[in-house]
Amino acid sequence: METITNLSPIILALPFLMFLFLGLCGNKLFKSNPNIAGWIGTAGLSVVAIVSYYIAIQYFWVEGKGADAYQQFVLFNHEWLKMTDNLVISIGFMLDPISAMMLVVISTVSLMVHIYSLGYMHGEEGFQRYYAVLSLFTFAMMGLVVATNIFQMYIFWELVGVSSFLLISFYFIKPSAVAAAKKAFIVTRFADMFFLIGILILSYYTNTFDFLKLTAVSDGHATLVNTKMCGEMFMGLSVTSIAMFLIFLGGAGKSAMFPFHIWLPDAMEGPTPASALIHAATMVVAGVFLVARMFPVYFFEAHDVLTIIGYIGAFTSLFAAIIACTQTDIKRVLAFSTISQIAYMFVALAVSGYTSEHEACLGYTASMWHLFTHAMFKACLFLGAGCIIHAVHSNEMNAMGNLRKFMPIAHITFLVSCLAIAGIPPFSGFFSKDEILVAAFEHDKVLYACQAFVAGLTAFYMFRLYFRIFWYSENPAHAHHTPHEAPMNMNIPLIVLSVFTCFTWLDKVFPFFPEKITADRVGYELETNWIIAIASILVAVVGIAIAWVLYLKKNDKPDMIAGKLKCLYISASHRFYIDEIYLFITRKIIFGGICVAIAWFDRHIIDGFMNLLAWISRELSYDIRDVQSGNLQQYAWGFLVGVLAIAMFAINY
Amino acid sequence: MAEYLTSIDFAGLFTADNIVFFILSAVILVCGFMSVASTKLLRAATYLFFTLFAVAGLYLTLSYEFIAAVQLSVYAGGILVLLIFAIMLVKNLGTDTETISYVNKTIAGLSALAGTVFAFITMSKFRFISSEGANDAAAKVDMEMVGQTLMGTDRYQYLLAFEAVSILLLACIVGSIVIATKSKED
Amino acid sequence: MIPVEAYLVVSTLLFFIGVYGFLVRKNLIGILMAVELILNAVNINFVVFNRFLYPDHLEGYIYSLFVIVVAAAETAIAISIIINVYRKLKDVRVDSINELKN
Amino acid sequence: MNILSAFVVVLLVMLVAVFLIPGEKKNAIRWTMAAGSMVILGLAGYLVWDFLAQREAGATDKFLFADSTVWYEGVINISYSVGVDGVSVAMIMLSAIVVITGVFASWAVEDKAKEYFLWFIMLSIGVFGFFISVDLFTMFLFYEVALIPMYLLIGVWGSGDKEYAAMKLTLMLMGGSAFLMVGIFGIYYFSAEDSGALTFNLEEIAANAAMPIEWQRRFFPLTFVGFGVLGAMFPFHTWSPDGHASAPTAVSMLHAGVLMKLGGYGCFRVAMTLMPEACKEQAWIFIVLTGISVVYGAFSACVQNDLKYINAYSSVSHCGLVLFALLMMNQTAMTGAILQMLSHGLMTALFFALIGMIYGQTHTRDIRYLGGLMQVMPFLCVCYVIAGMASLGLPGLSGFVAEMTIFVGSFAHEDLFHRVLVIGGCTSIVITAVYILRVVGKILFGPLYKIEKVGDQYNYVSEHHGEVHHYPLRDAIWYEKIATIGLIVSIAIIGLYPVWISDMISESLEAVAAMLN
Amino acid sequence: MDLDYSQFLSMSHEVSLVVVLIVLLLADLLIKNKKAFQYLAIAAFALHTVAGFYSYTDLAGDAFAGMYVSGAAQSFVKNILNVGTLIVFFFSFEWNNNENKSGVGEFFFLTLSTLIGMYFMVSAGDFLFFYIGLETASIPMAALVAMNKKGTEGAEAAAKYILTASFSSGVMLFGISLIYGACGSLYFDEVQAAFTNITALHIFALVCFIAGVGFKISLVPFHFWTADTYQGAPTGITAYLSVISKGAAVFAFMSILYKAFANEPDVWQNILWWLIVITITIGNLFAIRQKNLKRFLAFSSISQAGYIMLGVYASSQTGMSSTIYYILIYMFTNLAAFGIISAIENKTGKVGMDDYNGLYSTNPKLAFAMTLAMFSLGGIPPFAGFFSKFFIFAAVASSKVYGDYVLVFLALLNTIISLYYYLLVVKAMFINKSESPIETIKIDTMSRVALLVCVVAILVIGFISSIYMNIYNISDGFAN
Repeated sequence: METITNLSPIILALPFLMFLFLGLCGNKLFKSNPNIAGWIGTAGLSVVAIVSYYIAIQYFWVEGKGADAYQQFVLFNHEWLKMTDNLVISIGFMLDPISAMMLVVISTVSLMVHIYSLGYMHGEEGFQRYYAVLSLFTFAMMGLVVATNIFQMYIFWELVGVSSFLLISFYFIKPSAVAAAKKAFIVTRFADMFFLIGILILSYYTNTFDFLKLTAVSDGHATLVNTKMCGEMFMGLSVTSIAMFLIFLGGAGKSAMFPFHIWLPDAMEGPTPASALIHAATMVVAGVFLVARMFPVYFFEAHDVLTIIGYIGAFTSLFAAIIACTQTDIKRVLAFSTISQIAYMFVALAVSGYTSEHEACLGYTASMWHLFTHAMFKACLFLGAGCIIHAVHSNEMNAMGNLRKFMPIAHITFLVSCLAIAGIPPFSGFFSKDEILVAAFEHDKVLYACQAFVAGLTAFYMFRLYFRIFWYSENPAHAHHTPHEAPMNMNIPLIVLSVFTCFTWLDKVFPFFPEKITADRVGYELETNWIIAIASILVAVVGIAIAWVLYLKKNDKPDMIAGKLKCLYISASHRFYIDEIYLFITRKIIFGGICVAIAWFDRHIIDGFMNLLAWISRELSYDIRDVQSGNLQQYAWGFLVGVLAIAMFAINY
Repeated sequence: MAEYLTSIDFAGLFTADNIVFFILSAVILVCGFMSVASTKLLRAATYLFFTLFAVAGLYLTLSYEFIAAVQLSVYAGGILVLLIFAIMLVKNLGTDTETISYVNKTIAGLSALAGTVFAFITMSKFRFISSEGANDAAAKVDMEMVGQTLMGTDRYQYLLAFEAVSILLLACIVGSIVIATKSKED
Repeated sequence: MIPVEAYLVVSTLLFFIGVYGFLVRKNLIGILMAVELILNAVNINFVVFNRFLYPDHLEGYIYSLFVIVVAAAETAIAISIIINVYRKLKDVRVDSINELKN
Repeated sequence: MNILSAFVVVLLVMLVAVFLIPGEKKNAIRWTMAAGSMVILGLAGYLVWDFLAQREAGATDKFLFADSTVWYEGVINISYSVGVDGVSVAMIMLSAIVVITGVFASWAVEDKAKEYFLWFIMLSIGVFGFFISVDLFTMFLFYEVALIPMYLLIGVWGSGDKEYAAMKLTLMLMGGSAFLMVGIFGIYYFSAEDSGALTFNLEEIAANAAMPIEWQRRFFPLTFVGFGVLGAMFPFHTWSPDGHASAPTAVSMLHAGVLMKLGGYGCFRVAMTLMPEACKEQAWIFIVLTGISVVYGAFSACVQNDLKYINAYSSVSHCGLVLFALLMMNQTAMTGAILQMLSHGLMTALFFALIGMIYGQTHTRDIRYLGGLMQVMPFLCVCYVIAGMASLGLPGLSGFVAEMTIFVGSFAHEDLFHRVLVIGGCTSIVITAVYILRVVGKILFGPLYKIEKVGDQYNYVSEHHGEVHHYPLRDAIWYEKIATIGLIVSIAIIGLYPVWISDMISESLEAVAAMLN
Repeated sequence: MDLDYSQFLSMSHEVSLVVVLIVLLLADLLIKNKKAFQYLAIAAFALHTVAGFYSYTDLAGDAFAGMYVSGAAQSFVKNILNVGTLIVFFFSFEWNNNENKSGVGEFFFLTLSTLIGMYFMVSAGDFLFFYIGLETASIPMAALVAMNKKGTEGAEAAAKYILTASFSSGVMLFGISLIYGACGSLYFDEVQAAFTNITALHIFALVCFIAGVGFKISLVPFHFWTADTYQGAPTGITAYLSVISKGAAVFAFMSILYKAFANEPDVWQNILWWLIVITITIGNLFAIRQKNLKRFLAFSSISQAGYIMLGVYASSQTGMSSTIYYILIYMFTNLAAFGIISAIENKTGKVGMDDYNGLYSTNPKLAFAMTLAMFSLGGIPPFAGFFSKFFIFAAVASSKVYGDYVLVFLALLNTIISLYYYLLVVKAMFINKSESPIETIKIDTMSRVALLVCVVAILVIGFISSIYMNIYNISDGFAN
């Protein structure tokens, strides 16, 4: 215990110091050889990864297990800002099953991305900056998951946002990258505002930020009940629900749930490894993590919100999956796939129960499980996509085809990951997704139907992607320069991640999640529901089969189908015009309407009034100039009238 | 004043004192008005002379002979002569007729009228109480008393003012000279 | 006996006749003459108040003497200034001294 | 000598010294300024340290380092009284930082440098004097001393429509002080019960609490608006965009960084503390007004094209938040307000410094005509991004600390209406992000615009009345670096480790907050 | 007849000044060298000024059975007037040497006569003496105004001045006569006792009287002569008119209101309330667009007169002391401004505001001094003008009456306008560019010394609290 307590600061401090070091002197020190910066970063992260693994292992197998449930440890908690005696923002380190798991996810993916970037980003201008920001991101993400209080989470929440911004705008000369970065930041910030308001409401009624206090459960309900929050209504709604919904909105923003999803596809403007890390594996699941972290509150005090989350998730997953079927930019397909998969996780949480008796909290487990597996295979997919893009210098499917011959490692790892995401056993995705479906089935048949359909769609579009990249037709462009296999430092991460994807079903690994990661932190044993499992496998296979038919070889069937479903196809390929609606609202209404109007009002009415005062004085001055006419007798007349008027006034006063 | 008008004994109006007063007042007012209204300046000066004379007469009826004398000598003998000199000095001034626009006259007239009415109203609200000794022969001021008042340093004696005004007069002489002598340089 | 008010009527009328004159006269000497009327009206006031209301002391009496003296001094200066104006402008009409304004 | 008076004395010595140095010896003047402001900074640092040490040691007086000398007595009781609590210490520290960075930011002033620095010192005297005073009269005196040099600083050394801006700024601020002065008279003449001796001493007035409520109702709004004008409270803020846009770099820095804080500080120290009952009654009016400021300023900033206008409107928004939080009248919100003053002071000074440095090279501040500067002047641009991040409330920089304290504190208000307003205020964090990123995206990022590269040299090409100018561009030079780094470090220190300063401020506000509640 | 001539001794200021007058009268006849005469005159007057300070405390008191009042306050005011006049003499030195060679003797004689007239006003204990003082202060002034030989302006200004002055003194006399009729006396102390149970006549009389004095102080609407006369008069005389004459009139007015009309302060406070507001506003509005600096300062001085009247309005010991203090500071400030204008006018003949464009680049010291003067007039700290404004407002506010705060507020709002036009001058000197700025000029030593004195005074008076505290102690306050 003491060891992990002592080690834990490293996880936060090292990446931060790395960020400062690389950020402040990276450019100067490593001007001639930027790679050193990359190596330093990677080395630092390896240390972090080792420590994270050590802590996670120690926690899960040595220290964490309490009498019946896993304990929540606060390893350290430094007062950072004291608002009132109770409302204190601390920077601390909370160790519990989900944060320990997240440590593993983050450090793994991050380390892989660090290694991968050594190759991928080689020779880019701003290499040092890139590594600095990666470190910053790792720091922020770590801080987020180990937060001991909701405000700490918010702090790191913002920091991941900014590192996402910095990474998306890495190619800041490209206007599209800048626009995407702005969009990502502003949209998530907009959601963060709700998060903040949620925090404010929550803290106002509970008078604490502390997760331990907020999420404490006793006697079958959250202890929040004991605060004045209980029963407080605002406009007919319970304030708890409002607060928790607002907090969810924050999570929805980061996790790109509808309608905040618009930033994520554009965020692919950033370097691909960064997308893998931030926009596929880690940051985007922060919303899921947030809901999981606050799960007891949602479950006991705001169950209505949980239902809403479920439907939003289901809708988003369907919505994103449909769009993914029509996109031709491979990173965008992956992005929509990410949205869809994260939505899965939300659905899983929404259909979960709290206790581990009778597998009631299966959804929770599945959600975290899917988070874990998704992080691995999605990172793998992204990194693979990176290799491909590296090879063909394009994101467009049309520039690809038949690449399996040139890039076998990328091909294999990509295929493994695709199978995983499609839900084909024995790859990791199958298990996690299957448990989600089981949970949904037991909870809400509509959700189940929807999610099962999405599973099919997922299989379809992932294999559409796979076939378009690796099979399909020979691409004439390849004649000019032959795509080649990526260097080793890029391939190793692919392999490592696909290994993670392959082996999570092993005997030892399989019971890990139900045993250790549950809502009430009490483990249980999972029994596979074979009917649903087979059903989902079938759905997946059908999806793959359709993709096989349509995309294995170049043919005109896809176009034909697209022609038949013209309306749907066009609107889906335009992402259902959500971006346009946003653009209209922001450009036309907020900028063109409100901002311009206010600015005009300010210049002409408010300032105009001040100028009017000045103008009146000046005009008055000119208007009365003739009073001083120069005529002696008029002076006397003024004198006389003055005397009479004043006397009259004074007498009548 | 209203009370006063109702209480007039019209029969007793025509005493010698009253008739003299009326005549003097009429001269003062009519000539005064003519002096501001006549179009020729020399005539105006003549009317002014009558007015000043009548004022002196008024002082005499009040048995303040000394003031009457001073009025005659300083005003009629000094100031008016100065004015007439000035009129003569300025080319054509004595013979020019000046025309004043009716607008000016109306505005000025109305203002002055308003002032008069206003002054009458304010005065009418005040009760002037004539002193017991007002009718006495004691009201007659002899020269010795005037001299003592002017030369004394006590209360109601005005040596200081007398001395002060000498400075004023001296300054005015110098001032007049400084303005007058300037012509040599021009 | 003639009441004070009667004298006051005369003096007030004379005063405002003077004021009227000041306001309408077109040349400076005429204006100066109007001022004399004003001062005379004031003098009548002083004398009458002294004579009828407060005969114990000669305050009003002396005051009117001083007013006459000061008026003389004032007139002297005023006339020399008017002559000065005439010298400069060859004119003593009010309208001619209208350079300084606004 | 009292350490507080030392601030003014050092500045006076600087004034005399610069006055005596002949105008041609510009470097001598600059180094005198630098040395002097270093001394000031040192003093300020020592003050903070000693203040904390004394508080640690258990000093419980409201004002530490207090000292008082009778100045006028009898007909009017004026003392030169100084003293500081946590709030003033924070403000003094802020002023010291902004002053020294301002000196470095003014290093390049060539035209009438001597006069420039003389007025600059004058301004600083006003600022420091204001913050150390606990006597209302001297406070007001210093307040006006700080205002008037602005006229010449903007009018002579400014740019653009400087004469109009200078006049407008001066007149509006003086208009504010007209309101204020009436309030001050009211405070003075009601500072003691009928038998007691009238006083200008803030502490004594507060202790006497002799002003009847019906008079408080009259004087509170006057005083609050009086200071509020300087605090850029809607609708009295319009001097700020024009004034800042025309002011020379360091003057904008000082003005937005420190001078505008005089407004908030005064509102708190004078209006609210001395007339608490009326404050409680009327706070809602001003809360609405400042709430409008917050959102309104942010929205206005979104569509401005001049960098300085953007920042000026952003200041309206941020300073609105200061008053907004103060009026919430609880300890946390008020702490947040003071933190916000500190934070806004630093970051807006940084902004103006950077804008000035960019403008000095490109000769335009119009974001429509700028682009891709990151490639040309990376140092300045990175600093700009940091400033922007601070402004939009990125954790780890000071803005976050301040805004969050404000939001949490304000939201603790027991009245629902106020809480709803706070939620309205929260929207500003999004709008802020919008306009900050708009600028960052437009001028720093993106491809080069109107900039040509000749060899290693970048030139800004501008066409003006048919004439084409080529302005050479460069990155920051040493004095610019000192200025910006100094500010960034301060911002980061507060942002990374806020608890000490927040505690220091919070402690001083405890009594006031208790009184106001 | 009991003549107690020893009473003259208590009039130390006046006697000393009369001696100076006689000496100068004789010297003018004997000394043909005008420069030497000027030195003599200035020296003699300086001696008188210094002597004035030594007679500060002793020999004070009433004389001539209440007609002449001399307390510490009167004495102090006379000293202020002396100092101001001395400064005016210093500033006029150059002008006397060049343009006014023929009239040097008369210049000094007439100025000092008016000064003695002001002494009388200040020390008057009776309406007659006050009237004589007033006329002594104003009639020879007309001759002084006419001494401007450039063009026709001097003549015109003098004519307007003397005629309006006689009109206003006519109105004032009418008022005094009615006061006499209503109260039965002209001694202030007796009027004080009798001026109760007021009627319309009392008020009418009072208004006429206020109008007459308001003319001297140039309160709106009795101010019309001011601008024309200031513009036409020689600059030195303008300064004298705007500062010394006005200061004396204000003090005299105040002492009369505080004494003779002390029993009914509400009546004249109501009148003054409006007069002040109108005066300040109109003065400001006219000043905004003036281009001739002398005319500009004329209107500025009208609005300043409004501010001074605030102290009178306050009707208390504080009011009195703040008024005197204001006069003191206003004197130094305005004289500094006029000194610079006169110096530049003497050298270049330029008085337009546009001529001052770019003055700072050619004559930094003059521009600096002018800036100080403008800031001080505008009431900007830490210059003296701030303190005087602050104290005078404080005096009004001390009543704790709502209407008084409104008055203060209105006056303060007006300071914004006034600040605007004062800043216009500063702007002209510092900011405006000029093709042909006034060349670098070297002003004469006398003016320089005087200017230095003024500048130092502007800078330090406010900080020396004992000045104001002393003034407070010698102000004998209201109704005694």
